[in-house]
Amino acid sequence: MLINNEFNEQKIQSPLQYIWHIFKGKNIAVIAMWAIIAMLMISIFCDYLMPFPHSQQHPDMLLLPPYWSDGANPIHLLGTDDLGRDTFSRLLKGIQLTLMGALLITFIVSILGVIVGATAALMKGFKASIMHHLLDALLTIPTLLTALILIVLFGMSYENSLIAVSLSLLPQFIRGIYICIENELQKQHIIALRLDGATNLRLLRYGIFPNIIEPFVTLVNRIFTMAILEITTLGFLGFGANSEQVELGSLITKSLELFYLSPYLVLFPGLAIFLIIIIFNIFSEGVRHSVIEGED
Amino acid sequence: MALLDVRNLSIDINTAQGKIRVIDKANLNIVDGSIHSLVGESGSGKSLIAKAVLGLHNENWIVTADRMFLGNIDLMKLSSRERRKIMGKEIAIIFQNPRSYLDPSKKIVDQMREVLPKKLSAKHFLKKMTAKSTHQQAIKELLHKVGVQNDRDVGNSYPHELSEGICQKVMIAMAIANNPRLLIADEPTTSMEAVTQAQIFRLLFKLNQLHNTTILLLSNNFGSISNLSDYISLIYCGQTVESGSYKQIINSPMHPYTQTMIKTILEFDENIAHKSQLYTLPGSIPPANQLPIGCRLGPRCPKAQRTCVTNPEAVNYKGHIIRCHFPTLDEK
Amino acid sequence: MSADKLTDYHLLMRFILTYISLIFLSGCYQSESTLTNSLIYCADKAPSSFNPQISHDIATLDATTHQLYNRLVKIDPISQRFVADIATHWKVNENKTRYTFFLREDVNFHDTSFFSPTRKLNADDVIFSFKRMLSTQHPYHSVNSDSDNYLYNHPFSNLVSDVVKIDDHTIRFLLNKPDATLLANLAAHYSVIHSQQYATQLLQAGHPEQIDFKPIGTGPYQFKANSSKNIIRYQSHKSPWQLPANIENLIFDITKNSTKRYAKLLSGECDIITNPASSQVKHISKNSEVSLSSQPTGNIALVAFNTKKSPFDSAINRHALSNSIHLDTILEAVFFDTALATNTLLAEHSWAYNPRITKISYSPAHSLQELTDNKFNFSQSLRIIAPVKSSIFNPNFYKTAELIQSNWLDIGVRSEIVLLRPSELDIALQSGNYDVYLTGSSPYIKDPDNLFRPLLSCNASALEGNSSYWCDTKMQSILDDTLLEISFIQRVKNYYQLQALLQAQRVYLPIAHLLRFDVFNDNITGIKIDPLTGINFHFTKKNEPIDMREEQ
Amino acid sequence: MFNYLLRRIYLLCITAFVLTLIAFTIEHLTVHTHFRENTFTHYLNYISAILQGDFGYSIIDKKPILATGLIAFSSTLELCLFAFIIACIVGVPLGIFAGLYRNNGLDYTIMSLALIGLALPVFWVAIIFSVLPNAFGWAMPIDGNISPIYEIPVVSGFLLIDTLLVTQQYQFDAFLNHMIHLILPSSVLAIFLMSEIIRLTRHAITMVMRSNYIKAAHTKGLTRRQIVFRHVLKNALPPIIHQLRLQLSTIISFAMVIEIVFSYQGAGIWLFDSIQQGDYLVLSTAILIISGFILFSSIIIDLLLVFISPTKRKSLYADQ
Repeated sequence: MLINNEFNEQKIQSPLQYIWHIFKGKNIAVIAMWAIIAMLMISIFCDYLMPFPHSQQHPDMLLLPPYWSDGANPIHLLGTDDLGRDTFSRLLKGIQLTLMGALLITFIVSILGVIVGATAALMKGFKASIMHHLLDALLTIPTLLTALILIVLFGMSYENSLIAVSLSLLPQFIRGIYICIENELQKQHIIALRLDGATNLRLLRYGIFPNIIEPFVTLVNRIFTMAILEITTLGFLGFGANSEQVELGSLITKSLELFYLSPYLVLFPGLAIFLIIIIFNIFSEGVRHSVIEGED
Repeated sequence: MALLDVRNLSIDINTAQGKIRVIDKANLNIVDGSIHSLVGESGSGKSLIAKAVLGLHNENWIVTADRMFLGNIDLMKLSSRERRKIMGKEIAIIFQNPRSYLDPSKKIVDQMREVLPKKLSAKHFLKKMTAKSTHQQAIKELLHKVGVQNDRDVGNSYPHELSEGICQKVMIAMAIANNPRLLIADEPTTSMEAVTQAQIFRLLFKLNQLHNTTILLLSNNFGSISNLSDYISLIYCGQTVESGSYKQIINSPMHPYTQTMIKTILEFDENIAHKSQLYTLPGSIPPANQLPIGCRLGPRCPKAQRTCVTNPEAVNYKGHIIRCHFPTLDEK
Repeated sequence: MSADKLTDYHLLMRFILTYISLIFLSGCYQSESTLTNSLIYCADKAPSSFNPQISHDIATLDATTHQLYNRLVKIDPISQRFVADIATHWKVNENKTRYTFFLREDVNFHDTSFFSPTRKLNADDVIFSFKRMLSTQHPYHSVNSDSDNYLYNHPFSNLVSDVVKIDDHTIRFLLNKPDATLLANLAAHYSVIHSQQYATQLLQAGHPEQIDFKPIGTGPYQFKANSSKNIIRYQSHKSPWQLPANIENLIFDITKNSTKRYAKLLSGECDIITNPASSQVKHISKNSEVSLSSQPTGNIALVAFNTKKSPFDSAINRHALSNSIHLDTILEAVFFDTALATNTLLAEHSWAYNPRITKISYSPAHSLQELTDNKFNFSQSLRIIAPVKSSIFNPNFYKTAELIQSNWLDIGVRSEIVLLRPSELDIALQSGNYDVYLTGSSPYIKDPDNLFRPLLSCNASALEGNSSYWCDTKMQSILDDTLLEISFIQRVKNYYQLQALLQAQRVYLPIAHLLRFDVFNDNITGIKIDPLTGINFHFTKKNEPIDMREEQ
Repeated sequence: MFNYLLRRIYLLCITAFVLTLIAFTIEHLTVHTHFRENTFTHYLNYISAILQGDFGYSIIDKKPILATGLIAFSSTLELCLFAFIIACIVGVPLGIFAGLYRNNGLDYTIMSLALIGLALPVFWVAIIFSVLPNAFGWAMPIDGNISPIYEIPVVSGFLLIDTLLVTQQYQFDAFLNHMIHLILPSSVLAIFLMSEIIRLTRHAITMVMRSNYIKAAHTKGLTRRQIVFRHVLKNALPPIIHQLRLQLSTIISFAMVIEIVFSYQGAGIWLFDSIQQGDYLVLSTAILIISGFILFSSIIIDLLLVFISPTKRKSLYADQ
């Protein structure tokens, strides 16, 4: 009735813009986002960034400590290992292998998971119960055990360990998606859509997916964290990368013997894994909270 | 004598867009032993007032009032510890959908034992055992008082096994356990069917008559509570527009908002044309961050004038308080 | 609201206090009694069996030679001369073909849960033990050992023609031809005395193979149990004929990971550890609470060139490629300077060591020149094979191969490293499709013949040690004559000549002579370590840990 | 109640059947690849062999796999139990404090600790913890479940019980020694468990605090601590237990990794060694044992939940 111009016209933002607007407010999450982008850049261009090729040996400079402690050689920023190879470049190579592997796994698992999860949730009758029981059985087997078994079947190599980890994480993701969609289906607006004669696809596209962004983000984050942990654990146990590839987990096993001589060789890869995981967690927490705030 | 005397109570909530004065100079005067109903549309801030009186508000509310007395106790100056004692003893409150206000993981009888007056709910173990029977007896008596006959199986069952009506009765039983001087009922019957509504109102009425507990009834349905209450006050967007005795309000409504409220009561004996428009105020309730200045009914008020922009003063016509620049004074 | 917050902080403080006190309480738990009379020895490998006659790996020697068994004679560690053990004294005829030994009467066997002896040790037991190795008709000859095992019957088969029992406590050895090495062989780890009564008991029970896995002997400790494959328990001999051992129960805890072994030593879970990681030896020597004992062993790490295939069939190529390997880096990076650099196969402390040997000098430019002169085909890629697991010869074969590969790459010679599991390794060695093979050799008696014969003799196969497929008539003749040579000086001269020849041909490139390291806490005394026959816990004493003593 | 149990057991059988199917395919692919007769009959006698408890013999030490497997798995359970107790003692109070004082200093510190705890790679923390005591000079054992000095005959497989049965020989030394051996590995596992429990408790507590019956409790004049202990905890417990049940398989896989680092004789080491030595028959037995346990414990936890929270019971009756 009375449009008083004192109050500024509220621009109706699209939900994504609105979430982005809230996300910008959280500075920790933004820092985490920039850290992720930096890490992606590092792992993509790591071959050019590395001061030395990761397997090049410097026989004269063995077991140098990192630059901040005495007796260090500034060229080798984080010192060298027992064969004179530069720790910093091996770390970069390790980050590249682990991070890229984990991102690949998360991508594959989320694509497959969504497809299978959605079909499972929308299926009715006998097919659904078979899928349900198979999922239940797969979920009781610990993910590490499944990965070990698949490694034993395929043989021990880095690529096989990636496949093994992704297959072991798939059931977890499918169950997560299944539960999210199941909860959504009970909601009235889905029934309304169904009454309009929406096909399954349309139902998914408009009804379900926009509303399950928040659980989806949590799931992807959990799967990414477990992927990183499992790749590095398999590498650590010696089932993943063979002696050539310098994956973060196997890097720790290789330098375990030198722990008393130079503990840094074991500490740095561990810290790198920890950093990758915590940055991704903070970023996804930020996204999750902004999505929740966006909704209510 | 006024049991609860609240003058010029105003509550500011600082939200992201700055401070909003939700309750603007509300005043409430409840006579001891009467049923006072506070009527307002949902979202008009009546449960905020109840919370402010009980002191249940959280940190980011700023409560200022000239006078807020319960009998001779000044509620503003109480420390949280005394106020908590008051809440247990002097004032009790019952809510809208009662089942969610009962602890789902405990039996009814355990929850009621919590509420029994201190000397009965004994502390250390030995006394507790002997006191068990007296508790049983007290609870049985309370349940009978609120009209729940099969107290044994209601006591041993869980909240989710009871219907809304019985849950409300149990809430009332718990409220009157310490026979408080004031019982606040925050829309007790909205989520129930008509039959249980009538039961609950009859129960409240009986309580008022027999035990002389003053009842503050908050409701948005003018029709159902009007014939029950002795005093009525109306509230719109946080401002108390009119309050007075039942006869004064029903017979000579002065504030336009009260008039519309009375018009909304449907007497079926009137011969309303088929499919005619029911009478409502034009426009809708303004959102919290765009409240009009001065009299908040301003934009929707049929008799709005320029002077309505300033805040009208409360005028008292022999107990009939009205806050409007142009009250319809019928000289009858 | 604020009053409640205070009370809750008190609650939080109280929780934290209880946890901290809980953790401190757990610090002091070491109880006195079970500590001092049990000794934990952390070995790096499980013994393949409990009979030094059939398995010669160092783990078996540690677990059995001095602990479980006795031999006829033994070497006195100080004077290096043969001293009495079960045989009190012995007589030799003039042309050294008949040795007669007189045995003690009071030696009794172990009395364990699975066997209790009824008689003391007599000549039958000695005959039984040696006949098992000598005659093929002996019921226990082929038990637990594949008959064509070269090491199994070599020491005695062409040395001793027969062992004869004179009476209950005297026996006589009849030799085919006069040989000076009999006493050395009798003092070796593999001439131990088993109980014949136990053997017959097992034969009747139908489980002859148990003799090598539930051993019965006469040593200071007796075998108690082998519960899991990682823990072996010994008990002190119930009726010892020698000085009784002062440790009640001796426990072998097999911990494969070397870092874990050292960590267990520091945390007190092991009293003695063997074979620490070479990278940690420097750090251990600096640690004041533990003492490090290092013994020169005859073991040598070497690189074998496959002389059957080009390019290593020509001696010039072998010289050039050997000189282009920078041995000092290998010493530093792989052995962390815990092994003795060497130019010869024989160790310095051996009596047949030829000091006038040309040193290997690192000269990559010169060797590149030699290779181009010899028209070396640079396009080929040399195939370096090595065992995947570390062994007593080399703590990390892969690292050594990597260093050699990068050294050769500097002079333009390309090579690829192939790590093989033991089964694949045997196939590769037999088929011979490799150019370089990283290996080592570990002689088990002091005699130089024991080192040279497996490496150089024509009739030694690649599996038995001759991984260079080397067969040279001159060297073969020297080897065989010196074995029969009686005069000591002539044998020394022959071995000098052999070493000179070997240095000229450069069949093997010796990397380093290895030391045997053992680390033990300061409260352990009386450990004797003989590099050839293993560790001896007979006289070991364990007094209270030092910090306890300071408190009293 | 009874047919709820019946329905759960029916579900259990189907899942167990699918598990044996998975275990059989793995065994078929790895070990008995050369079987000629068709797989169905092979599967039948595989099932009959399992039902008689004959899981085959390990090629390393010729002992029946089932026996070694169960003993190994029992010490893993011990580790998980001990870690769970530590995690609860530390995690639950912290979670409650974080839940009660939302969005202020205490809450942020606790939540960041939980976030760090979740992000730490378990095997790396195990390595650090195995070297830590030596750095600080404590004589804390870091290897195996008990010092080899004590000879413990295996009775129940659970060392905590077996060590108490040999008290006449070793008094309580063996038991104490085993407890001390348990401290380090279980505190590493407890870090992960604690952060998980803190996160879940905080979430549950905030949900309960927002509910109406807590407002009603305030109006009844109960003090904050009375409200927390009487109402909040009892209602917050079921969702926490339900979430933990879903995490059970992750907890067990982390426990196995920790065992390998501390060479604590549990299912982890047993599996790791047998795979290293190529004894793949162990794999299918390991699946049956571990997943069987997880399946069984999820049923038990379900029943526990039904007893604790009456609302679950309502959903139970409504199902009929």
